[in-house]
Amino acid sequence: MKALEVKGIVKQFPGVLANDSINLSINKGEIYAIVGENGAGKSTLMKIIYGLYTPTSGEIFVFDKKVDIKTPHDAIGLKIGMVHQEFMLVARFTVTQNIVLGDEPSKGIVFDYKKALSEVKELSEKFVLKVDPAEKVANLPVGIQQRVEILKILRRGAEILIFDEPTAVLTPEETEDLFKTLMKLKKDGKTIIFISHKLKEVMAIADRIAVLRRGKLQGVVEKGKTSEVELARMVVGRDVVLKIPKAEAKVGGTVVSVRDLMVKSKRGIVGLKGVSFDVRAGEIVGIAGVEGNGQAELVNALIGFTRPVNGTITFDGKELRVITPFNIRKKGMAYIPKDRKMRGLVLPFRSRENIIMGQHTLYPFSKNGVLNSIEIDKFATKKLEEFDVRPRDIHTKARNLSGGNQQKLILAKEMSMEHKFLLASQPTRGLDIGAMEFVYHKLIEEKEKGVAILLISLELSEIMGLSDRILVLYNGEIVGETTPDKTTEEELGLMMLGLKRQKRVAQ
Amino acid sequence: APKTEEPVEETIKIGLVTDVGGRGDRSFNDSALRGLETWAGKVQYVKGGGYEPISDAEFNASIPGDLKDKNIQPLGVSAMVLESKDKKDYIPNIATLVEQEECDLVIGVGFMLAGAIGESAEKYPDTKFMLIDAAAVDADGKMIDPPNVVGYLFNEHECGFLVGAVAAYATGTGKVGYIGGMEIPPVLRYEAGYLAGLKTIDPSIVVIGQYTGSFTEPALGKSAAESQISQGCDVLFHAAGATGNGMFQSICERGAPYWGIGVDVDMGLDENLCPPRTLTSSLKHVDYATYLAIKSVVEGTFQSGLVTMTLKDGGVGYAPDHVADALTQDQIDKVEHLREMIIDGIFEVPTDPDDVDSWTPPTGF
Amino acid sequence: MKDVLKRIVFGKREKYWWMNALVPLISILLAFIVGAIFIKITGRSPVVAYKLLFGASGLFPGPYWKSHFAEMLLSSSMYIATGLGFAIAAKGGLFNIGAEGHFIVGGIAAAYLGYAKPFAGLPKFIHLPLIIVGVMLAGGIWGAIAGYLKAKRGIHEVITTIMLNWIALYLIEAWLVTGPMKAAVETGVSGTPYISLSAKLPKIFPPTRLNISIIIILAVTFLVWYLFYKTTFGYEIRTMGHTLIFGMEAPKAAGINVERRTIQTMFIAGAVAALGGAFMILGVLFQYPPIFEGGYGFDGIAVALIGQNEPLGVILAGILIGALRTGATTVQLAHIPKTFPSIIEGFTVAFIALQMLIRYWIMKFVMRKKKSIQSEMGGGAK
Amino acid sequence: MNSNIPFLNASIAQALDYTAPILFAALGGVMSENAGVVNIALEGMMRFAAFFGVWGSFVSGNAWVGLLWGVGIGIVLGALHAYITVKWAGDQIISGVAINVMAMGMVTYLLESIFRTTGYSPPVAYFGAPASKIHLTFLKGIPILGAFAELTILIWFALILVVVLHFVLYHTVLGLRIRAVGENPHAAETLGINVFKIKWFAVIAGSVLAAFGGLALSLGTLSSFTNSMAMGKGFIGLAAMIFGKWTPFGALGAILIFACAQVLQLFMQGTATGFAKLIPLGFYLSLPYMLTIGALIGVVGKAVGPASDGVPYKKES
Ligand SMILES: Nc1ncnc2c1ncn2[C@@H]1O[C@H](COP(=O)(O)OP(=O)(O)OP(=O)(O)O)[C@@H](O)[C@H]1O
Ligand SMILES: Nc1ncnc2c1ncn2[C@@H]1O[C@H](COP(=O)(O)OP(=O)(O)OP(=O)(O)O)[C@@H](O)[C@H]1O
Ligand SMILES: [Mg+2]
Ligand SMILES: [Mg+2]
Repeated sequence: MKALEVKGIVKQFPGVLANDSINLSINKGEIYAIVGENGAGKSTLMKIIYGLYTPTSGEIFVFDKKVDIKTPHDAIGLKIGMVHQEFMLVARFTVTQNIVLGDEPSKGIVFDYKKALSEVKELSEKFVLKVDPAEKVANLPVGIQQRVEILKILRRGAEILIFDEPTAVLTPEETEDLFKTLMKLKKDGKTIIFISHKLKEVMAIADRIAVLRRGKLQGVVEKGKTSEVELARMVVGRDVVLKIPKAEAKVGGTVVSVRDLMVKSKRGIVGLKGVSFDVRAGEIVGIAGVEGNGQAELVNALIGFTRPVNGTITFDGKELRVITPFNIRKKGMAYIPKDRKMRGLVLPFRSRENIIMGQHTLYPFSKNGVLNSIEIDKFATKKLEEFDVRPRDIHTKARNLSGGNQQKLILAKEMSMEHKFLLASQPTRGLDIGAMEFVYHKLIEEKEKGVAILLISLELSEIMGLSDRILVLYNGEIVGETTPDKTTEEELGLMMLGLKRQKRVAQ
Repeated sequence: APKTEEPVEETIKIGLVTDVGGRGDRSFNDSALRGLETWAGKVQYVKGGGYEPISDAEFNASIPGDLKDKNIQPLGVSAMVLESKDKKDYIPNIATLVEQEECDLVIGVGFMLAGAIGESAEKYPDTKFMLIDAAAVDADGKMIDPPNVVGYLFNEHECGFLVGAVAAYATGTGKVGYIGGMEIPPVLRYEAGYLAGLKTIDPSIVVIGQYTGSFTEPALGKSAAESQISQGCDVLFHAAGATGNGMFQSICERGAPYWGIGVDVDMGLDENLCPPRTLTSSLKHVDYATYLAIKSVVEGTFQSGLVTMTLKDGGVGYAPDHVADALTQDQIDKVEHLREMIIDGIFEVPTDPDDVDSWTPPTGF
Repeated sequence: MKDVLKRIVFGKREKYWWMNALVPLISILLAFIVGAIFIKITGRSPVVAYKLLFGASGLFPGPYWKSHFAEMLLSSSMYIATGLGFAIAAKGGLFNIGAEGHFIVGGIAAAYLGYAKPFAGLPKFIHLPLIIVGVMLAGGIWGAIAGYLKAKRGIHEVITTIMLNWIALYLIEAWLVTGPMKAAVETGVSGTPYISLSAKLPKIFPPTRLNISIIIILAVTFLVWYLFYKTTFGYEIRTMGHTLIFGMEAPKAAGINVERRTIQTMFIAGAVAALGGAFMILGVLFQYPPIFEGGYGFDGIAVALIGQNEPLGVILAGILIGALRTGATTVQLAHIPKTFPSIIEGFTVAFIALQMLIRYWIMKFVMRKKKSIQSEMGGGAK
Repeated sequence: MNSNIPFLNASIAQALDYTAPILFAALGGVMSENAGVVNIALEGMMRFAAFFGVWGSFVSGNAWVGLLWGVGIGIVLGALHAYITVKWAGDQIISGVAINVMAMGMVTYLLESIFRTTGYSPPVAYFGAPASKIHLTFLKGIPILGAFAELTILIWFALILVVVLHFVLYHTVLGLRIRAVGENPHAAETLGINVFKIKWFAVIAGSVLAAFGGLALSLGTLSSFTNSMAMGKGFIGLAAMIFGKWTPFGALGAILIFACAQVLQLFMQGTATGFAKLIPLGFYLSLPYMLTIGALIGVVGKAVGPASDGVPYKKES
């Protein structure tokens, strides 16, 4: 039986043909992956299926019946559920409130919160997705937030589950948990549509894989009859070297030196408990660790969002007493934030305006406080080309870029800014494989130019492949320091979970 | 302009510019409008616009008791009233009345128009102007006396004094209230007179006085009145325009033994306020002054300069309302005696509340 | 030439750039139509009303045109000032309800500097600029208080600007004007003393009282436009404008000093709105009267919104509202209440708010094909 | 000190009197903004309702009919605001300003057309008349509680509404959905909640509450409409709502601070002697406003509203 079929789906945005006559046919009980480069139209197609977008033309069949999905309400009625690329959660609500929202247990008009709590507890046990039903969502790590999302749709009896880049924000462990869940759901007979840029994951979990390129369906392959390399070629249209180029570090002087840094988290507890390390010119220092172990606090202290409780940060040999984003950037720091919407871009701004943010006060973009639009346009045109931001139009508003292209715009902005130190927090989040390769090259290039790089990533392969030294952050402390050739992903994984400690190498 | 009215050849046309308070304030502006529309024009304003004539009975009823002997008769003029939305509107409004409507006399209601009338008078020497509550000033703020402007001032402190005396006799608790709008000259004169009147009768009377900061918010007036009553005041006087309506509401809700004292017009006649508990009103006959000015134009006896309306000429006074119910005949006689003393110039009432402390009242009351 | 104009006026690259101009025009037109219906329903003649209103608005030639025109521009300069006060803050993501307060603070500062001794003796070419600077400083500081409380204490600017309006009102009218700044009793003037000759704005269109206020405000508007779109400072304010209300931190992360810019934005907003009050004192009233309720600050919000918070738009909207208000008192000749123009103003703003609908209509008209409208509009109706 | 009890009680009663209209407005804001729609038209809605209430009462001679008229205009204005901001995703501030400006013009226009005055309507039947008040005689004379012995029904209604609204927002299904829509309408929508319906409801309900604020002014405390009646009260309600962090009880607390300061101000002014007499009037009058800012600086701190408050919700296309 076909769980879902789409026929001739076309979606036209102003100036962009996001979906161009797409036909897909998905069997009941299979895990169906969709891959494709950034801006290929994956999210758009999913939003059409879920009733968030109206297609310009095309038909949808669910369980062999032609359907007209106008709103998510219709989709839910057809037992379609979706876990969105950006989570659809009410941050101030509890887990329970989020899960039962829209279908609440009640006594008359009164919301029966007790019953809801127990329902959620039951549900979470049934599907082996552990959550604390009474916790506020805002306080949860993304992995758990995703569980909430999944529980939400399962509670509504979804048979077709759509996951839009579910692993982009997950740690490897969380990804593994998710896969266990997906396999279990598959066993229960549910149909799963899975979007990812990580071809290894796709190969691990999918039954069939559809490839989208520039809005068109490139082809559908069975997992058994393809390989990562071939998939990669289908996605980007050329061969991709999946291996990260290795370059020897020509280490220079210390650029950033952190001593005994103690930082409070947003919730007021000490999230970073006295951390010391150096980053030297021409090296990449990787920070490995499960999210929520102090990365956010470290970043916030380094860019001056949070004032440390204790400890010092020395930049270029000078101790900085008060750090503000302004003065630290002036000293030569670039920062790739992990949350592009909150910290990376001004969404209603056009690409040309976004790309100079942070260096707008510098020549040639401005002189004596007066902006030079000709220079800005020239620069933006060049950078969009270099970083392959699509569409290439410098007047596109950031809001209308696909997730991956927004990320590329941020990279273009930050990496073209003059800097001695690059703080990169998950720089490849949401990037397609071609773009990822490009970013790796860029980082190596920077390092060779003598930039000191601090790389924070959940992606162990990224950390292992790029770093010259690796620091493991656990529970607000550095529990180990190592180099990629002296360790394995498994060992790192143990350290990240606090199960193994290692003496720091003297510097 | 639309030719909805009859030709204006023979009739004398009077223009009036209100201050921002506007029509319907139950006091100052309405008083001026009564002088123009009701008395001089013998018409009433109809909703939706325009005028309709009124009957003789209505005309007679509109004349308060203390003016019955002033021989107020319709003057057959036509009226044109422009309200102002903003202080900037005064001069253009006057210009419209002079240039477009060709009014013979233009009346500015309120001291706010002193500058506008002053400037316009110089610009339109052939038109006559009347200004209420102020002397005309020029663009440099200097008082001027152009030959085509008459200004009417009122001795509010004199009538304030008499209602103060009445209040002092009427209070049973020895505490009285005063509610002011804003600390502007006429209001301060009322306050000074009131305090002096109280002091004259009984220096030990406690006055709880409050300014609400507004002439247009009855809710604040009510709130001030409630506050004063709960502190033991039983006679309340206000000089706060429409804000004082709230005071009367408070009085009305409580009934006896509380008394309210009205301001500017005889509020004891205003069905919309609280006739049964209006002790008296300190009268300031803007209506009569307006009427007099119009009459002088109609009769060709217009004289420029400043006219001060006093107790002596009936321009200010106090209304009988319920005075006879609250005061003994002896007390009424004493108030009347004080009135005559002021008219005769035997003593002077202070015009500034700050001077009352050092002012020596006449004795024997 | 057309391209340059397009670029300046509409921001180039909009496919339907003319929409941005058409929508306000249609809004105004619709407002006049609805206003006419309202007048008709309440038993009056719309023809007479509009004849009087426009006849005295100063927009069209006719008898007394000169003085109406002058009065219109006098009003407009004040509306533009307060409108800009709102628009500047809005550009920075701040919701400034404080223009009313800035207006009166500007007024009292102008009055004081206009009459007080050390200044009053100065020659005009020193005295007047000095007053303007002083006024902008006073208004700016009053605005910056709200900016400071927002930036450093996180207190919502809506609360502070509302409260500061009242505080300004009472401190000025129930203290300064009736106390330390009261004119001497002998002069017979209530309110503050009159300003000296050297403080009066020079007239430019005799015999009317039109003065250079309109020129000043046009120059200021140009500077504001330049600031917004041509300078790094304006750029930073605009980054804030798109992020501040949503709690986004991109400008801050990019090294923009959001706190300082917030204070500065409110300073500028206050300074410009205060000019309106100064125009009133220096060009119309020549003193600060005991009661000075104008409502210019609140109307400024409407002006800014009709002008879509863009400098050029604010000028045009300011002229429109100025014209409506100038014609307003004259409609009373036909016994139509003077507040009638406010009704039109209200409807205009309402239709501006309904611009999605108007755009939809226009697109429907232009394309005559419903299917593609939604994708062209990129959202909205479904 | 027994003699002070009547004064104390009267002062509290007065503060409550002062509280009611602003409280209604603030609750209207709480209702609407929890669903993500900013309503700065509270002021204009109060003004409209204050007038229509008086009109209805004038025509019928019955305050309850006036109440109905006021509620009616509240519904109409709420529907207008919702039509603009919810149906057509119009800017909520612009729509609110439009209603405020219209209230300035239209109400005065109607006032003149109906009552032949531009400033003040004649008195009409109202809820504050001694006979119409709710008499709880047994409370009389008891300190503090005595203040509740003679309140108008509208004050009681306002106070009860605080509890009701709290219950609705935090303990009912509808409330959960309203808050979800205000926090993250996209999330709500993906769960099949009809975001538009909820917003329509919340905006209209909020407008009706604001209308009650106007009614409390014209038919509660006073018995007539005056042109400057709502002047600023709606905006103070807006400020109180933010001060109270968008919650019913928070708003009540904020307004009580303000109302008590107002009563205190009048009292201090009236009884000022010695040094206090030298303090200029302006300082007394601005005291409540300064205290509000002071309270925010000192105690309350940063207020964060519903996450999507003010953001027009557009269905993607
Ligand atoms: N609301 C919109 N308006 C205009 N263009 C849009 C809109 N949403 C998406 N697009 C464009 O449609 C195209 C497809 O976007 P979509 O988000 O589906 O890509 P995607 O395959 O999910 O990419 P990514 O891997 O980066 O998430 C992109 O070119 C994007 O710029
Ligand atoms: N006993 C209960 N019965 C029904 N619902 C409840 C109950 N307790 C809590 N809730 C639900 O939990 C939610 C939040 O609870 P509550 O109102 O106590 O505020 P809270 O989450 O503690 O937030 P805060 O303390 O930050 O204001 C509400 O939406 C309410 O519906
Ligand atoms: Mg996507
Ligand atoms: Mg993506």
